[in-house]
Amino acid sequence: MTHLQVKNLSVNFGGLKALDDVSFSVAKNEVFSIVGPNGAGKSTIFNVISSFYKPSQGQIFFDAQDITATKPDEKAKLGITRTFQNIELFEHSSVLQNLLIGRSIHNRHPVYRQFIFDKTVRNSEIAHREAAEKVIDFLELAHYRDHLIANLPYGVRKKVELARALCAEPSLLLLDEPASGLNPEETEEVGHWIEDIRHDLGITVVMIEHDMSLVTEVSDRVLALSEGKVIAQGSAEEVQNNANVVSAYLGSA
Amino acid sequence: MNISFIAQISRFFFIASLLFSGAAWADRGVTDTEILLGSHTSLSGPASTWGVASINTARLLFDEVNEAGGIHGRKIRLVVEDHQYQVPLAVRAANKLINRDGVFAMFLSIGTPHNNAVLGRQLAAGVPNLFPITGAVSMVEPFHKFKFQALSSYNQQARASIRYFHRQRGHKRICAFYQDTDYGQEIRDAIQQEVDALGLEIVGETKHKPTETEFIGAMTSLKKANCDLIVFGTIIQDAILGYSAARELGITADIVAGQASNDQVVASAPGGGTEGLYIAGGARAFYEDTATAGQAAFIKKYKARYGEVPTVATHYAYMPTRITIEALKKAGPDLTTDKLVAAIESFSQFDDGIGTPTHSYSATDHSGSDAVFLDQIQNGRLKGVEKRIDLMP
Amino acid sequence: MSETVLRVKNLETFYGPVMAIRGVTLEVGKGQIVTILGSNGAGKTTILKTISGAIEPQKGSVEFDGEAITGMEPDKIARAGIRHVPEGREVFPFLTVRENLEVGAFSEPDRKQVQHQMDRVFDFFPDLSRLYNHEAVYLSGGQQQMLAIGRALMVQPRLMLLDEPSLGLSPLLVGQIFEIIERLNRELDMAILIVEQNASMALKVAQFGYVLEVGRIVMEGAQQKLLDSKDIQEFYLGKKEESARGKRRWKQRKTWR
Amino acid sequence: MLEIAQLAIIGISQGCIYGLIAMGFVMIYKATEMVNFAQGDIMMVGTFVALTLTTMAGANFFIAFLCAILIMTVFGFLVDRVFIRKIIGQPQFSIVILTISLGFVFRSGAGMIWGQSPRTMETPFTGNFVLGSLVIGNERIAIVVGTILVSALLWTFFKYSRWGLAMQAASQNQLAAFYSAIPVKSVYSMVWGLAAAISCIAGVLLAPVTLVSTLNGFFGNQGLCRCCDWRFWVFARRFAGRVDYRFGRAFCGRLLA
Amino acid sequence: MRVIFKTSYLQDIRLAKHGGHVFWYTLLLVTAIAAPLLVDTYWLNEVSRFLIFALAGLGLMIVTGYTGQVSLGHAAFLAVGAYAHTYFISHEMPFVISLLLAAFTSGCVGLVVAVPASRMTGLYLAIASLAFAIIIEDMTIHWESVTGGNRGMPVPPPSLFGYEIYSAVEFYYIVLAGVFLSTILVLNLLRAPFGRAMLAIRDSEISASSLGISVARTKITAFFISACITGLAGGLMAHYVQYLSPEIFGILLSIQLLLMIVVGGLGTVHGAFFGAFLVGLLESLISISKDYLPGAIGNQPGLEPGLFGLILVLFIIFEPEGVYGRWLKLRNFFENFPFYRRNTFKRQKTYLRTDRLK
Repeated sequence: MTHLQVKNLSVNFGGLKALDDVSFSVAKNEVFSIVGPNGAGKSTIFNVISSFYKPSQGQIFFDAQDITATKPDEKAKLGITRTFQNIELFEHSSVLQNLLIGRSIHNRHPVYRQFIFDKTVRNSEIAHREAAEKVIDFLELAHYRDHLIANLPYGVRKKVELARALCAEPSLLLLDEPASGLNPEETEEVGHWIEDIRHDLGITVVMIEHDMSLVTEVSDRVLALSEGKVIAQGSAEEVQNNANVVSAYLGSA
Repeated sequence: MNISFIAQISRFFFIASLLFSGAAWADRGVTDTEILLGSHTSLSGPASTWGVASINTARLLFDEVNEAGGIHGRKIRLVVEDHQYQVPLAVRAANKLINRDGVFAMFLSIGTPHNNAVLGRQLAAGVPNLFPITGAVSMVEPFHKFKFQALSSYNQQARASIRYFHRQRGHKRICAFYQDTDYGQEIRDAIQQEVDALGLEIVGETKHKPTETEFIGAMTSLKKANCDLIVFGTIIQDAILGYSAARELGITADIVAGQASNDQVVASAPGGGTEGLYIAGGARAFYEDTATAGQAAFIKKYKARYGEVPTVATHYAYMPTRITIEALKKAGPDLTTDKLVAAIESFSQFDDGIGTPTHSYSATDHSGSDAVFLDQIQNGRLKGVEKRIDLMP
Repeated sequence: MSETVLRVKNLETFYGPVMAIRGVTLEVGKGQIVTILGSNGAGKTTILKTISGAIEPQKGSVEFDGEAITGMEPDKIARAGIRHVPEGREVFPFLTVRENLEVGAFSEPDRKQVQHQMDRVFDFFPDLSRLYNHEAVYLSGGQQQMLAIGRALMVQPRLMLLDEPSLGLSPLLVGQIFEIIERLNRELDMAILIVEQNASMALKVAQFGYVLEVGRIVMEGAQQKLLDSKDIQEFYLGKKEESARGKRRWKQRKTWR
Repeated sequence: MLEIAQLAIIGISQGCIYGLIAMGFVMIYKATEMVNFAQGDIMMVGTFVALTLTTMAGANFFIAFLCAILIMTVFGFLVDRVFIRKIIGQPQFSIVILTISLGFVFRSGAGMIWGQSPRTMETPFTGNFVLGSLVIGNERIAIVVGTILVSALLWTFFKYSRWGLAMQAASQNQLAAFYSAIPVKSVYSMVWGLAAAISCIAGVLLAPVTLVSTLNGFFGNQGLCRCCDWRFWVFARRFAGRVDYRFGRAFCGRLLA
Repeated sequence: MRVIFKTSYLQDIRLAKHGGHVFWYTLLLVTAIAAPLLVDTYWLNEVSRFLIFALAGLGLMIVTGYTGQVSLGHAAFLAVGAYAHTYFISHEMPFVISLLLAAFTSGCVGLVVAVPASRMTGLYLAIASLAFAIIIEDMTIHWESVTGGNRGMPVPPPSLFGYEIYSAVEFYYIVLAGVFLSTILVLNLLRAPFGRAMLAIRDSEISASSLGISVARTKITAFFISACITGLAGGLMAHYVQYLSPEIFGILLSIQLLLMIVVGGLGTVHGAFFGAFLVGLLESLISISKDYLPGAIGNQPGLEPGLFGLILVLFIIFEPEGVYGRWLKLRNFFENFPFYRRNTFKRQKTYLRTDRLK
């Protein structure tokens, strides 16, 4: 069953084609990877999916619903969350606070009730914390729970960002270079988490990644982009052996 | 903890606090060796010209009295708080003067809104408001036995000048050029009252922000109104700029400003830009070379201490300070506010010796003078045109 | 290695309370190309910035031509002969190409000499002479990168620090840039320290390399030694033996069901 | 017709005043991204310095004016050296508070030195320029001419001098400027010095219009605030726009009448 | 560092995180309630003033400290609150209702600004808010039927259930109650999802919206709440100054509010209080100490603002993060003693790049 479908997507930045007629679809509970050289337009795809950029052409469907023009915050409510290439955490808050912000879409109380902080708000706060604790447990962040983000090392921040996205309990998770900057051991862990996220939580994962070993290990299908165009699509192996991909991205080493 | 307990506690605090505040009132501001006066004024910020000059004058005269042994053995101490012409700071200053320093009276406080904001508490605490530096009517009206004013009010000055020009020169087309502030409003109200009284009307008016520097537009519209007389509700900068703009545009109407524009800086504006401007004020400028004996003595003392020639702004303070000193003397050794009030009320035709119009008070009239002078700027100096143009019926 | 141009000893740098560099020691020989490999966030950029004075080190020393330059202001270090071409092509966007290059020659008061240097830069980057009067903001990524390198060449630096010169460039341009880097090294006898994620490229031109992980140097060696290393091949060159990873799944992490 | 010409000149001169005050402000903002709330007060100090030189030293007006500009350049330079440099890199808010507080200090200091009463300054720009029945105050002409001169000088400085280029570079990208051996900190001090000098010129040209008092700082700042509607920020960048606006206002006054 | 063993989620949610908190804040509250017994009328009035400013600062803190929107025009909301409240009670409206309604009015005026402001950032927003403050100032001058124009308008004394309040003590309790309740409400909000949403927007709008937070709506709501609280402070301030005139609520007051929260420490409730008390106390102490200086110095015109400015200059240079920042450092020092590392709070150099490219 198709979960996310991108149809003929094009994006222009002042005459420059960042994306040129890109189409792909992602099935439910699949791990789908996008690879390609820097500047090929991978992050642009994510930014269009989460509505930070407007496409000049094309549509995006989520569960058969056209979400091309939906606002970014509405998308989160539909069940799409993401991480960022350059880690966009809330620097001056603790890890727990960050995760609780991840729960934003599950808050239904009007502001005046939050002022009064009555029993229902209190109970839902407890529920948010329970949910957050589960994620903390899952990603082994207990040690850092009350640390300020600004004081955390890079690897942990990446983890926190993943955790924050999970707190929203999405059905589609967009990961922008989850393993960049991580050492090989951490990268391997990321691989396990992605598998767990997919198997245990039933979340569909779309990921942008440079680390081909990680891509190969976890993805069901891979899409290769270069200069805004799709140059190959298929299983990891197929893509890796594609001549275009080798010349444009992997190099002939 | 139950409700009645809280009620008891708060009642306890309330009574205790009454005791505290009551205790402070008994011999406020007067000890065997000292009389404490307070002033909240503008030593910096807008109006600091008047603030500094008036406080300088008061200090000069008080120190003289103190050096001569004080009044009935008591020295006068003036505590000055700088409110920088900001109302909240004036309230803070008054709180300090009234509740911490426990001043005997408030003296030479500056600014209409500032005095208004402070007056309620001050009068409730039984602290007289002596001679605030503002010509606003609200400083004496409604009548309160603790409110005293020296010199004529802005209202009297503006009305008297209109009546003078109407009666003496037949001016009928009256225009108004004033600041969009409480001060300007005061002038505007006075003009309205006077034209109503004379059966005329205001044929043209413009208002401006105190910081504005460009009055060609405003003056153009007044020129169209073809005024005979333009009454200025200006202070210093806008008096100069407004006047020179009017003359540049070829307006030939007579232009008269009030006490607030009465400053040597206006008279000696660069390039003689203010030549011909009339000033209707409550006190008159004097110059070293033409001074009377009393004036010369004051100029000498002032210059010796502050290195400057006294400005017209010092008049705001000279007469009030003299009255206060004499009243404190007259009130006798057991000084109370009631005695001070009675002493001031007893003055009639009080002369300060430097040419300020004489002041008279009574139990029903706390504004000391209705005198209005008319001066004109000639050759960079203020020259007397009419000795008195007081608002006579 | 003959003569040493740059000697970094036991460098430690903090970002707030976080230690970004944990005791790094490295050397660059005269006329040598040296590369630092490492993943994003490993601290490569921090090392370069510390060398060029943009970041203050906590501990350790940096020596250039035998003289300590630790903690000096960045402009003084630049004057001493180290030019840093920062990551992300930090050109002056609203200055023209010519002005950008002139700024690069700020420390050179002799106008003739400036003109001479500019001609040489155009010799290396013919593209730039064509764009002489264009504001830098309108240049493409590759042209901006060339301008950034050209700006550093306006004085004759004895050491150039290159931070991710291939970032965001098409493979073709990457090839060109690295060719020029080799030429610079060869023709001007300039020592170059390159930080690169594109390890295969970097190792092609570098004679010596260091591998940095989480602020520490974990491996160092000459070009061939690194190219032969299995770990380098696997982690930095993208080659790997089949299914090596599956077997090494070292821990069954199923705490959360 | 005559009236319109007169209004036009007055409008232009008024615009030039704001332009001159704004120029110092915008220079600092653009070069260092700092909002300088003390700009008006620096102008006030400059005017007093000029006043003191003309009245006390009895010097020729133009010599005194020149000296005042020099003194204020040093003053601005020192303000940066002593205060501003200490908190470079701190949050913008700290700088806002610092400059507001410095404004307090300057105002108070000026009050203590020169007194709180307004003074008049004798300038050669008195009298009127008469052309037929068109009468224009000489001080207005001085303002316009002064502004044009200052603008031209600044333009030349930025366009053709090494330091002017360095200032532009430092404003566009500090780090890259450092890497190009530009002593950015000294450049900043120079920017402050230059801004103070411009303020001094503005203050002296303004003196016949506003008198000289400690409140001139308020005037400067409030003048800025008053013209801080939308137009200001659009026009501050292109200084000419300022002129349009004041021009428009002078006309509005007439048309509404 | 104090290590707290958490056994229940409520421990994180509670306002007081541990016994120490409970003890100190109870002590603070008791001291505040007993203040009339402890200090004389002068200091009581001063504390009332500090509290009113703290409340106004708290309002500003919500937009500037928490949501990250700079406002240079918050005195306008003080003005709206003050005038509205005075207008209402002059028209026989009961005190408490009038105060609440004034706060609400101020909030609604805030909405008018907030909608366009939600699309602006940084300096542009600051300038826009300044322009707005000027508009409100002009309105207080020209809407004479309501505001009394330049003539100003007297503020009737507060009256609770027919009992008119004149004394400093009673006024102090009214202010204290207002400040206490507002602070509790704000603290509640800050521990609720909305408070986190504000922080999220301040730190990263992009990431907040990707997590389902509507940036515009949150900013507008925050502005509304901020304007309400500042408006409430305005209502109380009306009684403090007792006579309203347009001059009270000028740009200087806005700047002073901003100054207070920056000095106090941005982004904390503590900061609003620290700032108001520190700045207020500084003013009081300068004016008191001036009386003890020799006349030649103490009587110098312009001394007070000069000293005030100088102390702030030194303060900002040595502690750019405000009192709260200093407080955290001190606490950190004692908690980690003797293992405190000097560099914990050391900043690396930062470099600017033009924002014309954005």
